[in-house]
Amino acid sequence: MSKPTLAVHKFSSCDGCQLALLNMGEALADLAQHVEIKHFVEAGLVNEDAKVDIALVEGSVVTAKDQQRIRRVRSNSRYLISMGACATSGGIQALKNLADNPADWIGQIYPQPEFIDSLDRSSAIKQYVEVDFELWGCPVSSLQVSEAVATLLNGAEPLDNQEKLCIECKRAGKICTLVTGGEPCLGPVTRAGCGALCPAFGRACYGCYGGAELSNQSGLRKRLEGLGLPPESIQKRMHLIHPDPQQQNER
Amino acid sequence: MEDKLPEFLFRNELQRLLDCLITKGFKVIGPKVEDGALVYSPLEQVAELPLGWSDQQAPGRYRLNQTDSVRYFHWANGPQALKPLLNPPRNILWQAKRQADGSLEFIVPDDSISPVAVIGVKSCDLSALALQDQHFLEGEYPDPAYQARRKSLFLVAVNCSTAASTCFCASTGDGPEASTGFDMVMTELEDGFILQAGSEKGREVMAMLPLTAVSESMLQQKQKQKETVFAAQSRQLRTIEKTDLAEKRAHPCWDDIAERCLACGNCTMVCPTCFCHHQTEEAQVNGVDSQHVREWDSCFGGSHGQLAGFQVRDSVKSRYQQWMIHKLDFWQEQYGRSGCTGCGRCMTWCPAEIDFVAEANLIARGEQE
Amino acid sequence: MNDPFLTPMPAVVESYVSESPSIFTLKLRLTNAADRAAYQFMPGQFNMLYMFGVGEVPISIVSDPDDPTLIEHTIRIVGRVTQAMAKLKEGDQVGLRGPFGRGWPMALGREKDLLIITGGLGCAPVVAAINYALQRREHYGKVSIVQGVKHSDDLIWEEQYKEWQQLHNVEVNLAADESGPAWPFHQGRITELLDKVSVDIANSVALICGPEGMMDAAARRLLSLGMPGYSIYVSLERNMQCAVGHCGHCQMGADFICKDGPVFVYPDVADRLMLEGV
Amino acid sequence: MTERRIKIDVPSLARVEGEGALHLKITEGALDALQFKIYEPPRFFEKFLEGRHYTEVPDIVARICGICPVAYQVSAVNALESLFQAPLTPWIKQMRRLLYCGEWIQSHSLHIHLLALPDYFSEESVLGLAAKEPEVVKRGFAIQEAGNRLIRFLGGRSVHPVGLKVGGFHRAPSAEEAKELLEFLQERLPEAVALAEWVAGIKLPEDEQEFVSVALSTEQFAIEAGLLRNSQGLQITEDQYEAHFTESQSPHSTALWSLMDGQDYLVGPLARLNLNHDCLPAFLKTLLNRLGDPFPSRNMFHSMLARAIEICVVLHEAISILQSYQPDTPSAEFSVRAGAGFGWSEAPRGLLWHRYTVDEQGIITAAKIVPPTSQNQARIERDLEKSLTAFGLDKADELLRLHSEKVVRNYDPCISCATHFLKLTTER
Ligand SMILES: Cc1cc2nc3c(=O)[nH]c(=O)nc-3n(C[C@H](O)[C@H](O)[C@H](O)COP(=O)(O)OP(=O)(O)OC[C@H]3O[C@@H](n4cnc5c(N)ncnc54)[C@H](O)[C@@H]3O)c2cc1C
Ligand code: SF4
Ligand code: SF4
Ligand code: SF4
Repeated sequence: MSKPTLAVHKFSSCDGCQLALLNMGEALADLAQHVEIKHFVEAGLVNEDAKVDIALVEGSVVTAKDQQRIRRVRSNSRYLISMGACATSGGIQALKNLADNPADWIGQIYPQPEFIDSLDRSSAIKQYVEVDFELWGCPVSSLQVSEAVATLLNGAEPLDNQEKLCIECKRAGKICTLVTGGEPCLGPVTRAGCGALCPAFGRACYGCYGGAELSNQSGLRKRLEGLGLPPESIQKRMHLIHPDPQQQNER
Repeated sequence: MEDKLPEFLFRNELQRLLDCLITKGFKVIGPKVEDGALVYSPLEQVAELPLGWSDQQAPGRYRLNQTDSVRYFHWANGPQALKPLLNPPRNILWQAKRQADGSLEFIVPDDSISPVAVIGVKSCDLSALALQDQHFLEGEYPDPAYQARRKSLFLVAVNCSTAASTCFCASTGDGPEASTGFDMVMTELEDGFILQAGSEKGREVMAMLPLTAVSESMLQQKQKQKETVFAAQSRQLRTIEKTDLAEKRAHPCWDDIAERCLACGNCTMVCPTCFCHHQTEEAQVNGVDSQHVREWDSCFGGSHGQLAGFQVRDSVKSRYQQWMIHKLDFWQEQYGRSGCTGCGRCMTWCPAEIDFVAEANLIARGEQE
Repeated sequence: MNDPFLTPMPAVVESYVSESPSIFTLKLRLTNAADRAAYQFMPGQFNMLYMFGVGEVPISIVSDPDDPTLIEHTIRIVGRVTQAMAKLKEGDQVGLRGPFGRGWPMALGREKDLLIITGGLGCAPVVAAINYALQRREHYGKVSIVQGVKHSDDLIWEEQYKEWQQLHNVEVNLAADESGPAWPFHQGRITELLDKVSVDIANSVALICGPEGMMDAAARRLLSLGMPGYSIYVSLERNMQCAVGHCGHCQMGADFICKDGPVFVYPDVADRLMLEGV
Repeated sequence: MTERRIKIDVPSLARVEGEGALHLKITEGALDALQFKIYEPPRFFEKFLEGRHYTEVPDIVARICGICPVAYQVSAVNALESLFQAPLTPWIKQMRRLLYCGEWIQSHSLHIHLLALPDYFSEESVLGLAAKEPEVVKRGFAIQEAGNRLIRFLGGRSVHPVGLKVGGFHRAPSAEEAKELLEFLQERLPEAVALAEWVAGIKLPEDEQEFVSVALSTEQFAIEAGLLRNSQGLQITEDQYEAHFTESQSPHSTALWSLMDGQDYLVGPLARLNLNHDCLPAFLKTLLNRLGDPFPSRNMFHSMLARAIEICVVLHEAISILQSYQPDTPSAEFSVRAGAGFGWSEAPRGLLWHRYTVDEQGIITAAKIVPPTSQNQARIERDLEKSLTAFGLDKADELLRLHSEKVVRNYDPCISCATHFLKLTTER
């Protein structure tokens, strides 16, 4: 039987989610034993139009060319997984979606804006094509990626864990920064998955894993206001890594 | 009535107790200050104990402060009781191996359990432990891993000498003095500790310590301390009878809570009697190895009530109702008593400052604080 | 030796039958002889079936308890684990823990008529009861099967109903809230259908399985038709992870569905069937 | 020479970080057009930073680049801390250096094994290399993991770590954590030395060129701080950077070109070794002597050896820091003041300079970031021109293509870094 095939496609991003694969160490070699990696430019494998079973897509759509390319990726892939904040919600660069005049930015910046191909918005992959599964996180971890791939290889869809960071934080035995230090922790509305890193470092979660299921954002806002935070800064905090509310994971 | 008189251990001899437990092969776990809270953590020296530390607690707020007290145990409690020691937040139930011919093999990891002695266990947490025992051990399918950990546990309780504003064990009947469920109990006085054995093992340990007689005035101090803690408990959970809460699902108070509650599950994670856990599969990419893992879960999470095509509890309100009505009402039918032992953790560690006791009193009894 | 209730036993797929595009039946045999010898079950009990690398799900046993070496499960594809199971082939292995729970009151139903009411997309647990009774025709009176669906197009496994209908002293009645043009059965609610079905209310035991609202409505209708509460049984479902009463997911009110159920006598659970969020 | 017109396009450069391309046109045996294209779209980071509180800066700038987030975080806090005059303790300074060591190890090892080495074994990727040289690849993964673990020690995760803040760190790891890490690093040091020896044995193209090296320097091997020096004797501080370095836009690139006093220049491992060779620890000087020390070198292909040597430098350094590690107060108190702050550090790929202006409330009003890849971009094109000509423009297309890629990889260009938004202050 031939091995299942995999491609890693990159759109606008920092490359950090691809590192979830490149930092896997021997597990990467292990993975390559079980799937044939057809396209992964950063790892040296170039075959952009290969038909594959699983496509991992990093990055957001920000140019007209990207719009074409993501459609090609979709039609070439049986199962498409968007990986990381950029791909799932537009990422930090979607901060420009909130600007009044994103179109002007290029003009303000580059002396010859005509050379720059850039749309006004940074869009999640799901804005253009159907996505079969989303891996949230900025960045995603090696474990998330390998578990998703392993589950697919076993014939099932990956498990969509939408529980809140607080649960993970408590399981890890971390001390709540909000309760002990009045820190503006976003744990109660943020998806688990990082391992409660920020609380482990004594700092408040800043929401890099995106929204959790049944989040009471207004409840948390009120609570943070009660701690003395101005509403604008709460708003900014909630919209840092996944800034575009339309592309957040509202279910 | 005890058949043996309490005996006294001078403060400067406390290390002898630790040494004695260590010699007997126990890993000693006790209260330590870590990351701004009192946590039960491995220790070997008395110097690691929280000398002079005391806690201030209120719904949504926990602060430690250092006082010049000479006491080690002058605090109410920290974020976790004994639960993580017996019912760990995560453990592997089995490993599955798929052989080349497709056959499956299931291996139960044999995590060698070393005997653990915990010092500084509070009365409310002993009650909670009894409830966890009932849940995990007394049914038709005792949990073998829990059982193994439980068997090797040695408990040194300490009677409370102070109460946090969130403590209400007096009203649930679970404190402030430990009456059962320990191997030894200590009452900390300025000069040292009145010790009392609660089991044969406890007596053996006590026999190894340089104890002196307990004076009448010491006993009076002990009594006074207990009364002070009793009086200091400003919160009281009113008596809630079976169905008192279950029949009040229409009470407007639930909606008010639901606006504030973040459905974050912290209350259930810190509650020493909450037992919910989920089981998930963690597969390796090699197609050969996979493991089935058990982790704490919460009725505030979406997957708790999820069925194919149907979410049993799809609102914050229904999840809060599940938590409170189960804890205070259905527990009575399930375990013969309420699931609350008055430790107050669900209030302190609630990031939304929800006052569990006040809300329960209000809903069940219409009592405004 | 692993505890068969806490750790899966390996089981091999003896046969795989596709019943409909979304339903399939697995016959499983425990691979280990000692496991096989020790295994016994009752109709309405269930197993936890484990798919390698994917997870575990509770599934009722539909085969005959007289042959506990061949354990049959009829499974509907709804999500991750059941999708993966649908890809099994003969000779593949799965894990199996069980049996668990309290099944149907088959002894109580002896010498009586059985009224089997199911709703929604079809409900596997009642299949166990139907099979059991049909295998022991002489012990049971008339078997009336009443199935209700929202829309006639939702009826899956139509062939099976037709087969049952052919059998002696078996009556099959179907109802659809809404129906397409070619629907030969009742159009309307299942409760209306209950008025029409000829049952000897005093001498029947009702076994109901389906969405909670439908079970509640059907049970109430039976009560109003004069059936005593103690003759009405319902099979409940909640998320289930451990099946041994530890994990807490299947609690409904004060009951743990996995060990106190899944089958309950209606009056014991009537108060909570229609409550939201219980 | 026969007459020939060829056009080589490498539509997407493999084994570089981010998306770039190469475009060459040779007409009648002469290079007619040569473009190292960076077409990855801009991400406008400097614009996002405006209006944000200074405490958010480390988390934001980390996202410019997933491969060298620590470099961004450290350059940023250097700029802000110098403005606020935060009294950093020796512990904090040492931990900054330790964290940075982790990033160098991780990034250099990744570059050597996953990006550069396959070129020398005619392999497409590390996966192919793993079949030929399994032990080398295994050792490479282990060294890379040492870097990851070091970053995790102080930052929780190796990509976008969360431990660092303006004024220090959020938390001091425990002595036990340090001990566990130390053991792992100690096992890696001999492997890193073996790697350097092995890399020194790889046959490299001879390709001597004139260029100016630019790097920070201090008494120690400069990593997280220092004065800027170049091989022509320039010596400046952070705030003088803009007087000498200017950026401009070219049509084929979303990154900006940087020139130093009007000329192209080199930053990165080779530039650092060329300038800071004397600061190497004794054991490495001995090692290099034994290997026929090529530094200072004018052959860009010595970059890979420079990386391997730098791995040894920082691994050795990290071990010595950890040997005496004790937790301490993780951050310093300071007060916010308005003004402009300048900061830089040596990212794995070379100099990374930041400037922020901040108001009284600590809100960023303007930001400018010059990453190493824009600094090297002019040099890369100049290099390609020279080395392809030296290589022989009459060679087959495929060979020319492979050689150009190999040349470009010497710089380990990081295109994600290069394409954050750059605000222009100068006109072309
Ligand atoms: C006692 C009992 C007997 C059952 N008997 C049968 C039967 O004979 N045939 C049949 O087809 N179905 C039966 N079911 C239903 C079956 O268990 C679910 O359809 C199955 O768990 C769905 O799993 P999945 O992985 O395919 O779906 P998922 O992808 O997991 O999701 C489908 C939904 O089912 C929920 N779910 C997941 N795991 C469980 C679980 N272990 N228990 C309950 N819910 C879960 C999920 O939360 C989700 O909402 C029975 C359920 C119970 C409780
Ligand atoms: S620190 Fe944050 S994530 Fe952890 S429990 Fe507190 S609020 Fe939740
Ligand atoms: S319900 Fe609250 S107070 Fe009661 S035992 Fe649980 S955590 Fe403690
Ligand atoms: S009551 Fe408090 S701790 Fe519990 S889920 Fe609600 S907000 Fe979280």
